[in-house]
Amino acid sequence: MSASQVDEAREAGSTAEAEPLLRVRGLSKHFPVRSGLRGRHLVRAVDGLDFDVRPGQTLGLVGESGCGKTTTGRMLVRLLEPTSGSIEFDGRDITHAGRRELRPLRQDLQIIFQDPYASLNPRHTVGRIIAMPLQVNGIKPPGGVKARVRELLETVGLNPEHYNRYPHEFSGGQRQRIGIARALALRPKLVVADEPVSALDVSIQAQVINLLRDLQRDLGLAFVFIAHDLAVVRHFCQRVAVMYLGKVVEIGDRADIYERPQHPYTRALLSAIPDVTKLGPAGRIRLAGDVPTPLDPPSGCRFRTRCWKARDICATEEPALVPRDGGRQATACHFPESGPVGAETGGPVDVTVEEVSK
Amino acid sequence: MSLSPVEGVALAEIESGGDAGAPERRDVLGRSPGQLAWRRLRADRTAMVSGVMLIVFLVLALAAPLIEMAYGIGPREQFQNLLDGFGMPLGYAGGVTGEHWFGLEPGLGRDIFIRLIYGLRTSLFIAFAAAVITATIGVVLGTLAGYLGGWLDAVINWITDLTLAMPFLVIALALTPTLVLRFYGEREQVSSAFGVGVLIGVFAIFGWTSTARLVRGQVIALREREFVEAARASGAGLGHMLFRQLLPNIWAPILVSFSLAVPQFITSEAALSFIGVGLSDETPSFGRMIYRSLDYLQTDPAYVFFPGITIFALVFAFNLFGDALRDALDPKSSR
Amino acid sequence: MDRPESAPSGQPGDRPSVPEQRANGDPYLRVRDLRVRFDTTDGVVRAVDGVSFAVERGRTLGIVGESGSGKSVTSLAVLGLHDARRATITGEIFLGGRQLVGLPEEEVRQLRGRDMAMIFQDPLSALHPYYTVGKQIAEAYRVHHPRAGKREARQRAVDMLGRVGIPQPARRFDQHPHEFSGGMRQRAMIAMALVNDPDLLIADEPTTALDVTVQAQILDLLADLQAEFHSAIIMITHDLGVVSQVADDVLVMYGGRAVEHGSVEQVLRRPQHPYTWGLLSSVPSLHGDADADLVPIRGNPPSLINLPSGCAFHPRCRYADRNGDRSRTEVPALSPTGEAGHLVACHLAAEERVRLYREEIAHVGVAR
Amino acid sequence: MARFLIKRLFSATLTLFAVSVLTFLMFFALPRDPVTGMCPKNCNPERLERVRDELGLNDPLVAQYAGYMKGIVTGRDLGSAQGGHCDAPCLGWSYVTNEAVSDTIARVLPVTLSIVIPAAVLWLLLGVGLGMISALRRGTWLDRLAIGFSLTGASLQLYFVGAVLLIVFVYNLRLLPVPSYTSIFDNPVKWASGLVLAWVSLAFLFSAIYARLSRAQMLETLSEDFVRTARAKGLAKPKVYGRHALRAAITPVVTIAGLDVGGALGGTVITETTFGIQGLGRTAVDAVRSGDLPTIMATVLIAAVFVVLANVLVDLLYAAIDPRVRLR
Repeated sequence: MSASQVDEAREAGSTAEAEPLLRVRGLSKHFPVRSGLRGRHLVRAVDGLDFDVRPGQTLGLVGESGCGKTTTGRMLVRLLEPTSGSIEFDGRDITHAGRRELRPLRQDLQIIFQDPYASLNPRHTVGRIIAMPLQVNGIKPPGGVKARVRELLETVGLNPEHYNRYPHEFSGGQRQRIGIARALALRPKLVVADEPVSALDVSIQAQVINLLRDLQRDLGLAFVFIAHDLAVVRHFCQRVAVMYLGKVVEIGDRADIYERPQHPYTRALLSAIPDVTKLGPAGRIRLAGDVPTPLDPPSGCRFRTRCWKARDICATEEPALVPRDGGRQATACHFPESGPVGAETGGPVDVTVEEVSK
Repeated sequence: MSLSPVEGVALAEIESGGDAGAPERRDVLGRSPGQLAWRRLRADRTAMVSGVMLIVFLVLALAAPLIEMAYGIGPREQFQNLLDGFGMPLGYAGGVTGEHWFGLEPGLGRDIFIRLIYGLRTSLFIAFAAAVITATIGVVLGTLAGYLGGWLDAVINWITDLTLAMPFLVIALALTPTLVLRFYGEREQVSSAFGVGVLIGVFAIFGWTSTARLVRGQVIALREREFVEAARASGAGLGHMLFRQLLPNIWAPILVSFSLAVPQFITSEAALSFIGVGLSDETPSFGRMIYRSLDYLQTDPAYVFFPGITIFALVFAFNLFGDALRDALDPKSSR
Repeated sequence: MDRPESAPSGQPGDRPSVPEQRANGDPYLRVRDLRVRFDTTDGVVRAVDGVSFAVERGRTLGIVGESGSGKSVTSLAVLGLHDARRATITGEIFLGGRQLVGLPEEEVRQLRGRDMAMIFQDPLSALHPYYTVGKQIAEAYRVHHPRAGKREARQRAVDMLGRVGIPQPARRFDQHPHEFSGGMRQRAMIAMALVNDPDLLIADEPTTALDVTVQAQILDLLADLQAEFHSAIIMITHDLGVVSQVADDVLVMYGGRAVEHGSVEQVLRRPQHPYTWGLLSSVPSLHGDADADLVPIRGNPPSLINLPSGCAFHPRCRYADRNGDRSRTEVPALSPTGEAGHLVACHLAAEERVRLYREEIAHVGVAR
Repeated sequence: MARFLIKRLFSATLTLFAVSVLTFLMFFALPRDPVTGMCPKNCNPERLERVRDELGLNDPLVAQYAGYMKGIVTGRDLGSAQGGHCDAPCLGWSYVTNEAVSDTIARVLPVTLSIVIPAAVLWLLLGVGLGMISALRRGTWLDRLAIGFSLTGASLQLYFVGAVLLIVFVYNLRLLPVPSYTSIFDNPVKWASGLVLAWVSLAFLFSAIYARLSRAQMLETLSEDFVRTARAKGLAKPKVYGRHALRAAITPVVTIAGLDVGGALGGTVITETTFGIQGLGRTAVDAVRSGDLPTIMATVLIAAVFVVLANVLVDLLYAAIDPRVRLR
């Protein structure tokens, strides 16, 4: 049984839940990379993802660099062509849909980018930037484009009179709001938000998170929220998928992931976050080494080189993402943990870094 | 603004918070990057001085027939009576008088000043035409190569390499008479318009590579920028991507490279005329004059001096202006 | 203006790990009324405007602030890395009893890398791409040990690489920075900074570019090394979490000025400045009610070129009106609160601040 | 590395092949009949036809090209009028100069080398030095002077500078002899004094460009983080600049220098014409004027070889300087 089956099982249980808006199955992206004399090599940046997003639901994709979360986001809005697997949106298969086939769906599927400086065309006025999706899709909103843009500016908390300003006249947080307004221009059903707050100052982060929460609530938007910061995700997402080296290692509802994480990696991540409420050295789990390069991931369980519970089976057999306790939480681990963070079995093992960096 | 090694960080820190409170107080109409560049240019004294110099040159060139009328001497008039028995101009500094401001050519006895004015006209016309054509070719090829990539990129790159591997002067030298003879007979009088056309054509064939490389690089850099991806994610077509998203962001470097290409073509035209191709002696041009003048280095140095200084002043003004333009368009460029 | 004449000290027993420092109490670095001014085309920028602090050996000072707060400028001023032609530095910087402001460049240079060292945010760009990691570390050693031979320097560099947790240091010595992973590069950077056993280490956002699991390793490593080498550390960061984890004392900067200064316990548990409150309540946390809204600070960080008058924070402060025009017209002095070593620059009365924090702030944000 | 070289040499060969084909086509279209040039007045049509046949000019174009290329690789037999057998690399026989083209090239190539190599050394030292100083002393009068120098140099014409130098040093002051080429092995002093004006004028113009380039590069490098790191280590400024900044700043300069030198080796037409020195460039110009097809082909090909080889060399050099560059 896979994560999707979990979702399906859940669906069978409670008929009240709607059909998934986004259904992703076995989604993979492999990049060819030339290396040395051996010739071509495949980087499995994303390797067989399964997840669903229901209307109005927020799914967080969390992980460290190289885990494939950004690649996944780009595939969902079809900026990248998936290598295999399928993406179904609103009941239609869009995995390999062309520009024309996607056109009616574009309105429903939008993206917010990370870098508030790179994501706005410096030569366009704010009005033009926000109206771009309307213009590109030939949509004339009732009341005119200008009225719609003003309305959007107001929605994201900017002065509608700033219509004719240029991006360089705004601060980082304000620019991110402009990017959000652009994504909302077509009244989408699902927004992929790729690290929307990680480039912002702390005091501004909270403003933008609150804005996104308000929008999600008021407009009933579904989100795929990509982030490396588990604390941010916790404040925004109802469901969370933790990724490691191109795979989902754990997926579950917020309460499960944060209070009862089962995968050692999820626990390590949670434990590593410096916590303002605690003075002095943080949590006791320390992973050794860096994330291995996706060019040459470890065999079996990809996390095993940094895992304190790794045994022989971890090197030979890749653990499947299976639900535990018949619940909505699925974990890809041979030796899942239970209980709250800090109650791990077995102490952190010193994994030599050399092994890791290979 | 230029930054020293350490202040780079410090000032980046200062600037990053920029504009925060300010927009509230400014007028509601924003200033586009283009307007800002224009203001910077206006504030730059070098830019203004060199700009005025260029305008003067341009007006002189355009008004050449008027100047001829006022000056009262044509570019092909000969004043043999003012030359001595060896064909050298009488008087000081190559025959400079109130009537012939820059003196006379030795041998033919034509007026140097009015020939310089017409030479300016020829040179500027050729240079501008060549710069426009090469910029167009360069932008089209560079954009295609950069944006579409793949085999097209490889082919365009290879053609660029090939073009760069051809020795320009030799090929141009050989090509020009070939073309002339193809269209005119062995002894026919070649029209000066044709000569000019051939020259522009030769420049067009060889001159596009740098613009193409520049544009290609810029497009590749922009292609991955998030605002371009945003347009793609909204379903924008090729036209929108190229003309609305990409080109508005690369016109600045294109403009700079254009402004620096014009003086290069002026020099190249002169160089070609200098090695004896390009324009016939009928058409007044800088290179032609210098080429002829070399024979009189010892006997009439003033003849080298006037065209040499004029061409230097022209190219210098263009280079100054091009530099200032670069600074205005890209204030972070190091200067 | 009030200046902290004595080093702000934490509550006794705050950090039992550094006992003897409390006794002799003479800070290794003491900065007093530091001002750094840049003359730019857009006018004079007061990047640092009267900042004072002190750090003892074996203790860590966290300097917190957002972009444009002047925290990096401060650290570069301590190292004397500003270009004298562009930056005007006044005030006092005493390092081990020596005043650095006004000291000839050559003498400051001798101190750099030997008595004080720095690690930077992005180790990839901070290491020279063309030289091997080992060579760069050995070079740092040989600058200050001119009599050391090549072999000795190499041995020292290899030792340091091993000490910071890089496996097979002898082999890694001959690799270039691009052959290292992000975490390894930062370790190498630390090895380079510590190769001369400096008494002061300034770490400018050392973990911002790293993954969170690697950040934890690096912070642990720094703590270990501090215990071993007994150096004073200044940790510059925007992340309150990092501060809470490593700092003994905290300096909060806003618009080039210090707004709150005290022990980590005082600043993070009993903060008295509305800006610190704002930072704490806007940080997303792993605890408490995930569905409650965060409480952001309104507005945007100020531009140093165009700093608001009076209290630089007043346009964003919810309580600015309580003092009539004072917030707009008068720069609040950094003054002692009721607690020893705790300084705050705010026009609100001390009792009111304590009350406000208890009634309005403590239940939101991190403290909830 | 080996793989890179093979690939790179393959593409270089392809480029050279294309150059040779293009040149061949272009000059085949050259309307002047080379034979007419050979016998100016007293040629009757039959004799012309016979010579043309002997030269292979009546063969199909492809056969002519193939013959030419074969000559380069293996050598070939030419008619008795063309000096009999011609060893590889056979570049053909010039009807104009009545000698094997390879002999002409062997005679003029050292001339161009003698002009370019010392000039290149001079312009690199001067240009890079000036650029570095002006970057390090940015904003001072020294910097402004260097900027003025480079702007002036970039706007001057070689023939103008050459002419002025000739007027001053040769005709007026009579400090130097009229420029000419003497082999360095025969008389080094004469070699230098005959070419020094060419070096100086070339170096002046090029160093202006290099001063601008290296100044910009140096300024950019100085704002790099690793320069700050070097200072934070306590390195003295000469070491920071000399060892850390210079090495990074010089890399793009080296690239461009390689390409420029490669281009110049193919013939410094203007310089040679200005100073009346018979090098590769002047030979090419003369060949074009007299319709000397084999000589044109040879000069164009040699110029292309230099450019293409310079490209390969620059790539290798880049990899040698920057360890991040991997050749593949």
